Amino acid sequence: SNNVSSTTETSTSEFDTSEKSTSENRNSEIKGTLAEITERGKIRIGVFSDKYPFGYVDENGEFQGFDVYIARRFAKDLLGDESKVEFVIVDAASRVAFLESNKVDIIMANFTVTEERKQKVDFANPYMKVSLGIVSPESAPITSVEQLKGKKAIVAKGTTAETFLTQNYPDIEQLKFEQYTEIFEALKDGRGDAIVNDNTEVIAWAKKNPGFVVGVPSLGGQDTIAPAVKKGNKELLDWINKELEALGKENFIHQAYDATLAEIYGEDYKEQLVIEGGKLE
Amino acid sequence: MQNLGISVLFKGKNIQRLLGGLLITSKIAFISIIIGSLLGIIFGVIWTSKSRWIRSICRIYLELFRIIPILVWLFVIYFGVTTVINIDLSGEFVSIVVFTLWGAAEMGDIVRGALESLPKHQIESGKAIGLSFWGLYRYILIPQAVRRMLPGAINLATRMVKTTSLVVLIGVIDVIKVGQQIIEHSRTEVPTASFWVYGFLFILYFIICYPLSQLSKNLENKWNV
Amino acid sequence: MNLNWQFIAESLPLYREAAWTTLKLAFWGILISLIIGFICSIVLYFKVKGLKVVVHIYIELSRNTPLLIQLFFLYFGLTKLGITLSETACAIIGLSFLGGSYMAETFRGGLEAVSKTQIESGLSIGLSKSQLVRYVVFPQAFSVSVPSIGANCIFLLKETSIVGAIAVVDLMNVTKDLIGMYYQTLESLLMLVVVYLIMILPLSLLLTWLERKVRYAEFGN
Amino acid sequence: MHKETNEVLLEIKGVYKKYDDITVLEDIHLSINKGEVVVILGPSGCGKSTFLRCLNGLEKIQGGDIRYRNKSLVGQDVNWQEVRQRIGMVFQNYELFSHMTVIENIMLGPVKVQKRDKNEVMEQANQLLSRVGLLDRKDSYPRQLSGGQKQRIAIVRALCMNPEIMLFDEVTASLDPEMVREVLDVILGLAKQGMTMLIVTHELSFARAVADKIVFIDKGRICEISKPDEFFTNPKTERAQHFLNKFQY
Amino acid sequence: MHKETNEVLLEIKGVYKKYDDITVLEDIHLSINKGEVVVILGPSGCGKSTFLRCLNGLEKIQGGDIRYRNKSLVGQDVNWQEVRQRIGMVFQNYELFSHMTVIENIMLGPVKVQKRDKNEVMEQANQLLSRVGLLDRKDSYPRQLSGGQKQRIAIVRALCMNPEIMLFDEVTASLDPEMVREVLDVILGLAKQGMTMLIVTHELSFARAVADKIVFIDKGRICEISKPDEFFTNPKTERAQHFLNKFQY
Ligand SMILES: Nc1ncnc2c1ncn2[C@@H]1O[C@H](COP(=O)(O)OP(=O)(O)OP(=O)(O)O)[C@@H](O)[C@H]1O
Ligand SMILES: Nc1ncnc2c1ncn2[C@@H]1O[C@H](COP(=O)(O)OP(=O)(O)OP(=O)(O)O)[C@@H](O)[C@H]1O
Ligand SMILES: [Mg+2]
Ligand SMILES: [Mg+2]
Repeated sequence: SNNVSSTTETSTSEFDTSEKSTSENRNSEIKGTLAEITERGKIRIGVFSDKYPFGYVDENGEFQGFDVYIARRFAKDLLGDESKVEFVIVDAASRVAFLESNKVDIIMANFTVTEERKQKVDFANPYMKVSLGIVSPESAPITSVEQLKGKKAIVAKGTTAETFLTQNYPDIEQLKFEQYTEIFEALKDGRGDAIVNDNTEVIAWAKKNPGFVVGVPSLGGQDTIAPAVKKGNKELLDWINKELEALGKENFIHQAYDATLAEIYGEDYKEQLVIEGGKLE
Repeated sequence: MQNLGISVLFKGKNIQRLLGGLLITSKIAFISIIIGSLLGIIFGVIWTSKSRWIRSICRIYLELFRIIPILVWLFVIYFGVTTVINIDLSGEFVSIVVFTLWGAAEMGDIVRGALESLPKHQIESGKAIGLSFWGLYRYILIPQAVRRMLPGAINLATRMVKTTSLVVLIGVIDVIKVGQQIIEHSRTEVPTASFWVYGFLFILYFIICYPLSQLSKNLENKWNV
Repeated sequence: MNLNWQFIAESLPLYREAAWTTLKLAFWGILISLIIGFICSIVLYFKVKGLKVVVHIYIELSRNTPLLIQLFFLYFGLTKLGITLSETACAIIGLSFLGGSYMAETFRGGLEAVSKTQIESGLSIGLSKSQLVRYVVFPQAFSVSVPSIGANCIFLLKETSIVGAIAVVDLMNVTKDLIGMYYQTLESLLMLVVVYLIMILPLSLLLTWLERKVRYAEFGN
Repeated sequence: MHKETNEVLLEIKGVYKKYDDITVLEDIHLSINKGEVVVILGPSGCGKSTFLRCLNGLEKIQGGDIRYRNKSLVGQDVNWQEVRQRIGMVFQNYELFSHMTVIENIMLGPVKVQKRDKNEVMEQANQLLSRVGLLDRKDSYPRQLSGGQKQRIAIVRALCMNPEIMLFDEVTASLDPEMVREVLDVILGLAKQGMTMLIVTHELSFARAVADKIVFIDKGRICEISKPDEFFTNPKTERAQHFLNKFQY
Repeated sequence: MHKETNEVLLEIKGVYKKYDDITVLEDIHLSINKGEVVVILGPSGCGKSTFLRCLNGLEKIQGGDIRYRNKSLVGQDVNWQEVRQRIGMVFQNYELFSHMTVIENIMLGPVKVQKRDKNEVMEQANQLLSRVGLLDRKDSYPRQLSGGQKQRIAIVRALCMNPEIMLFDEVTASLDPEMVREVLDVILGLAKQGMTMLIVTHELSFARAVADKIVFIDKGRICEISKPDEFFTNPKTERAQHFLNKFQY
């Protein structure tokens, strides 16, 4: 077991972004800077590849979705061409590691801002709001989160819903799946009593699936989703914030909504979701 | 509805994408199997050393890969080691490295077992015709060991092929991930996509692994007796 | 080392529970695998007509496809046919389905390793077929297969890490979860490795011991 | 050798044995009296082992009849398990059960097959073991014994079933010369006590010493049945002559 | 046997061999002339095999000296690879390389070790093979051969390196009696051609026929070195007498 711990020991500084390790690693620190990105001619952005409609790959193998749409614009404004972005697929569990190890410059993978995460990465200003919703079968509707106590809630791993329930309702049993398809499948199969997920998602799904109702359309506080950069990469962070501000002037995030989400969620949710200019009203 | 389901496979470049994912899966698996086997042979030979020290070190190396999940190795090497020594390696490369090291460890064990099971007098009669240490291994021991270790080696190979699905964690898109992307993308339109995609994947894996296990059976029969 | 000890202490109960789940799955998975493997190897060894083909198909399917997909079919697929099994049940069945074929091959190898002369000498002292199998063939086959049975057990124990895909909270699942929620990557991975170590090391030692114990059949006579 | 009687124990009448198309035994006639020691000689591959195996039901015959105490051993309804308790057999390769100790090996048959009392069997086993000089190896595993020791145990195992006839198939063929002596001495001892035996061996001087009757087989046929002295000094057939020459330099 | 000369090829002077604490060979003195055939006899475990293995460098010795053509074979700087090309050895277990055909087995040493021309070696191999009557089995694999055939090939393999001395360690011990003859005939042939040989065997009549000199070893010591006729009719030591008795019934 000596060997085991020593292997992981070597990588301590990488997983643990204390000030000490960042100052030690000046060399690698440079990597995410604007100058470095410009020199490279490509910006690397971490996105999901299977979270339709936020970050996914379409049938032609192209990255698409809300996050991707905005990311492309970042590339265009920074490097002059929206093709100058390299998308790196990330996983809920590896989002921070990708940033910390300089494998990507920005993470835009539906990354909800939380206190824990703030200690690991620097979030820019948000571009989207989320709140949670609960969908359940009409025959046994769940109309408040308290009703779920002693029952099974279906969630998707790495989502805000999971964190929310774990922290606020530890006595609700969770059934956690990797993929969205699976949570819906599981609810249909009666594997749990309700799905807790982003409300946009559950509302859109309930619309298409008769027999299910959104008993709780909005749950808990409102969370925001924002781009994240490696801790200490202030230069890039400032650039993103300025960029978001500039984009706000042309209502770009609304455009992004129209282009990617409207089809699924409809017009109704636009204002509930979009944050323009990086500022909550 | 079912017709609609299977159509998912043929939409856009989906088939190509799946096959592309399969190519990556196979590439990682086969490169690692080949290099891992070669390293494994060297490792196995070293392992047959009489020195207690060398034997213990070899054992520890194997146990490291037996006990620590491959996922952890991928994580540690991709995110940890490459940043410590400050080189940027692609996820695919790291996957190949980890799978190769794993393959070498397990293969080394198989080779050791095969070498140790060889009758002692094969070594002696090799020596008796004046073969050098290396000649002995090259002409006599390794060729014979290879025959004995084949079933185990192919078993390992199919396990490696099947384990490649872990590499998505470090950003490599293997065939299962492509499948999941397709399923998720079509989830609103084609809720049965998962059945068809996973069914297709099931067949793809079978097509890769089955010939391997048949090959091992045939060679086993051929070299037996 | 800069470990977040508080985090480790807080997630310890989660790991304890997950380790228990993993062990439970592995235990049942291995046990049922042994039974399936045993039955299949007998069918193959005695070349039972009809069943032989079934067993062959089962073995090839199970060995040559990933457990992940097998689990999806069990979990989501069977439900469509009206059979709903719990997560744990699916996980155990999946593991047994996979493990059964590995064990079958192992046992078959052991049975085939029992030499013809041993069988003939059993016959020549008047043993009946069933006595022969019980007193001579099985004990020898078992002792020959023990090392590979051991390897299979460790393989199955580690293979439980896949069952997170159908929402079973095993060790790997908890680890990925914690990383995804709190990003205490180092701590989580470390705990994962330590728990696996605690589980596999004794198992490995136990198997080495067992191997030595049943080595009586080594070198034939 | 000594107590030969006129009671016929085993009678072989025109036995044929084929493997697929190849005839391995052809029209074999032989009768063995109680107490008689018959040694079978013949070149390699002539069918000696096959002949013994037929007598013990390990091979089916394709023609002729084998009668043990005037009951036929041919056909579907032969209870071979019972016959094998009466006709013991020891093979060339020390075929002790490798996962059992010496005493377990010996007791398996009497206790499990013959359902005899454990203590009684144990006593007999001890007696037999001490007769072959191996009482102290009772709890050893086969792998801890030399080849000669293993063969002596195999003989004890067969004897402990109280058989009426013993078949020995080249029991010394894979032994070192000194161990050969150990084993043959045991068989000589059995002969002195009047055990009926059929022995296949290549030890000509032993054959000469132990046999009441020598049967020479070549190419699946019995060529010659003679008294030992006659056979070795003055073989009737040319084939036997040729065979004996091979052992002279 | 025939062409014995006075040229000493191999000289063994006071050799000691120990395994850990157990002394297996003690103060062995022996010299072998070119063309001489020496047969080593002795009970099982007396150290015969060990002795041959020491001559071939398969075992290290703990004392004394072995000189081949007056060059010492003791110490760190002996090039055993070279020595082994001059001193061929054949073992009890047919140790052909099981993954190679007969001809590949034979050619491996000459071509890979001695770097000789393939065609030339092939020619010699064919010649040797036809001498032992196995030219037609050239492309067979060992598993397709009988024990006797395998041993003859093993002898050819050793001969094809053109050794000056051949060591034979119970090469017929695991063979059927008829195959014994095949193999011993080949060795007899070599003796007639004047090959220098050291032979361990249990075939006493063969030993008597082939040997120029019999060396009797017991408990790791040489007890007696005699001419064969002398040894068999009138052994000097009691131990040898006892040993010879074991082969009489
Ligand atoms: N299972 C088998 N199938 C086909 N042929 C066989 C089989 N067993 C033996 N034979 C053939 O039958 C013949 C007689 O074999 P058997 O073993 O009885 O000879 P043997 O006299 O005992 O020879 P040895 O002295 O070598 O033991 C041989 O030609 C052999 O090749
Ligand atoms: N590797 C070894 N380690 C320890 N003792 C050994 C080893 N090899 C042989 N011996 C012992 O050395 C002694 C001589 O063995 P050796 O094989 O030379 O006898 P042998 O005369 O060839 O007997 P046999 O006729 O049975 O072949 C034996 O007592 C044996 O137990
Ligand atoms: Mg035979
Ligand atoms: Mg020896």
